[in-house]
Amino acid sequence: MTTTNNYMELKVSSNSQNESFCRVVVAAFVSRIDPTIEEINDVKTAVSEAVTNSTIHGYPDEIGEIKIIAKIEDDELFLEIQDYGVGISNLNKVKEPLYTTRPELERSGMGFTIMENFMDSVEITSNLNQGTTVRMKKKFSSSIKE
Amino acid sequence: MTTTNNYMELKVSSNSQNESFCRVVVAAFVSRIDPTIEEINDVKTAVSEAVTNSTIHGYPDEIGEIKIIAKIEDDELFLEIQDYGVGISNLNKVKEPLYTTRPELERSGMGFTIMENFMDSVEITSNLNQGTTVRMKKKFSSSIKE
Amino acid sequence: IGEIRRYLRDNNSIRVSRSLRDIAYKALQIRDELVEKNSREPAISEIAEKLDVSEEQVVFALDAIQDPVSLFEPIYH
Ligand SMILES: Nc1ncnc2c1ncn2[C@@H]1O[C@H](COP(=O)(O)OP(=O)(O)O)[C@@H](O)[C@H]1O
Ligand SMILES: Nc1ncnc2c1ncn2[C@@H]1O[C@H](COP(=O)(O)OP(=O)(O)O)[C@@H](O)[C@H]1O
Ligand SMILES: [Mg+2]
Ligand SMILES: [Mg+2]
Repeated sequence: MTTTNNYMELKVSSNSQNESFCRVVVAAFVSRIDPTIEEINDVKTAVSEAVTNSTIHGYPDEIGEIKIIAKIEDDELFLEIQDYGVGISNLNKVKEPLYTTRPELERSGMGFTIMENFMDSVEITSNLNQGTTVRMKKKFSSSIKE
Repeated sequence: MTTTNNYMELKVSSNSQNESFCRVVVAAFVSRIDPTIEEINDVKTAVSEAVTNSTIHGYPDEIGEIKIIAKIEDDELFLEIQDYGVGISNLNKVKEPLYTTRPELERSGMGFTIMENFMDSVEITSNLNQGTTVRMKKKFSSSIKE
Repeated sequence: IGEIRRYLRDNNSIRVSRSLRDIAYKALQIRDELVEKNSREPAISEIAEKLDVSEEQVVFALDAIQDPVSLFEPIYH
């Protein structure tokens, strides 16, 4: 636990019902800096994409745990979405638009492209059979209300 | 992590801004069993009381960590709100209406009474200087829809 | 995506706090209508369906306009 007051950590299971839950939890957390609708929709979209990835790619055959950490420092949001699933073997390819390993699920291969568009930065770390962590940052136009 | 899909765990710091955040998170979680607004408000009130207690009584002089676990089994909600603060010395008294150790903060002493009224059961365990855990249950009438 | 974002930006520079209040007031209005129609409290899903947002979103919005604690503890904040 960091010393900042603007910190939260959430653990949920990787079922699809928890995608919309995670999205709202992060939105509720971010609402303390009263962002614009556009800003909050950007964040919600990025969370959805990352949590969906953990759910369907990270845990293709089982239900596993997903951890979300969110932190606000001044007007910047730090987001970390982590799973303990299968991991990514070809890390250098996954950010390419249209790249997907699950075309049969009608995945668009646009998840990371969307995250990169809606957030200021997206960093992926992954280890085979240990899991994947996506770290994202976004600066908000708004300042923390006093 | 339990095997049930309907499980969540949240950690936040004990600042007053996080009280309303915890309330929304639990309410959003509970929304999957499709409660009425009234049922949601009962749960929110109970969460607020417990989290407020951890914030002002559990950590009177510092910011500490508060952990919330929520689980849904069939139509029953299990809630656990835990802090690692000062603990309660006179556990047999705290549920008495109007009992408060902080009258100077204009506390009403009605927190546990409210929790007991709005939830089906409230259990407190506490150890001095180790912290306090409040466990609550509530059955939902939901499934009112045909 | 750039185009989508530009489109969104034109419409979405309002603060979330305001839009949440709008959703919440609509939700309460729908609830009243449903109570009248069915003579019982509606479930969150019935309200969410009419508003075309998720159940969680309805709950989040409603929280923005009410503070249950303040009913009992008007002093502490
Ligand atoms: N959490 C994850 N665990 C394992 N593999 C992942 C994870 N997230 C992404 N991937 C891999 O990266 C690819 C690209 O992801 P993305 O851009 O979201 O496209 P899509 O999800 O549509 O396939 C996925 O097809 C998958 O192979
Ligand atoms: N998490 C906690 N840690 C330490 N003491 C607590 C905690 N929760 C409750 N208490 C004790 O129980 C008393 C009664 O709590 P409550 O019924 O909520 O009334 P109030 O908060 O208005 O004092 C408090 O005054 C405090 O002494
Ligand atoms: Mg994807
Ligand atoms: Mg109290």
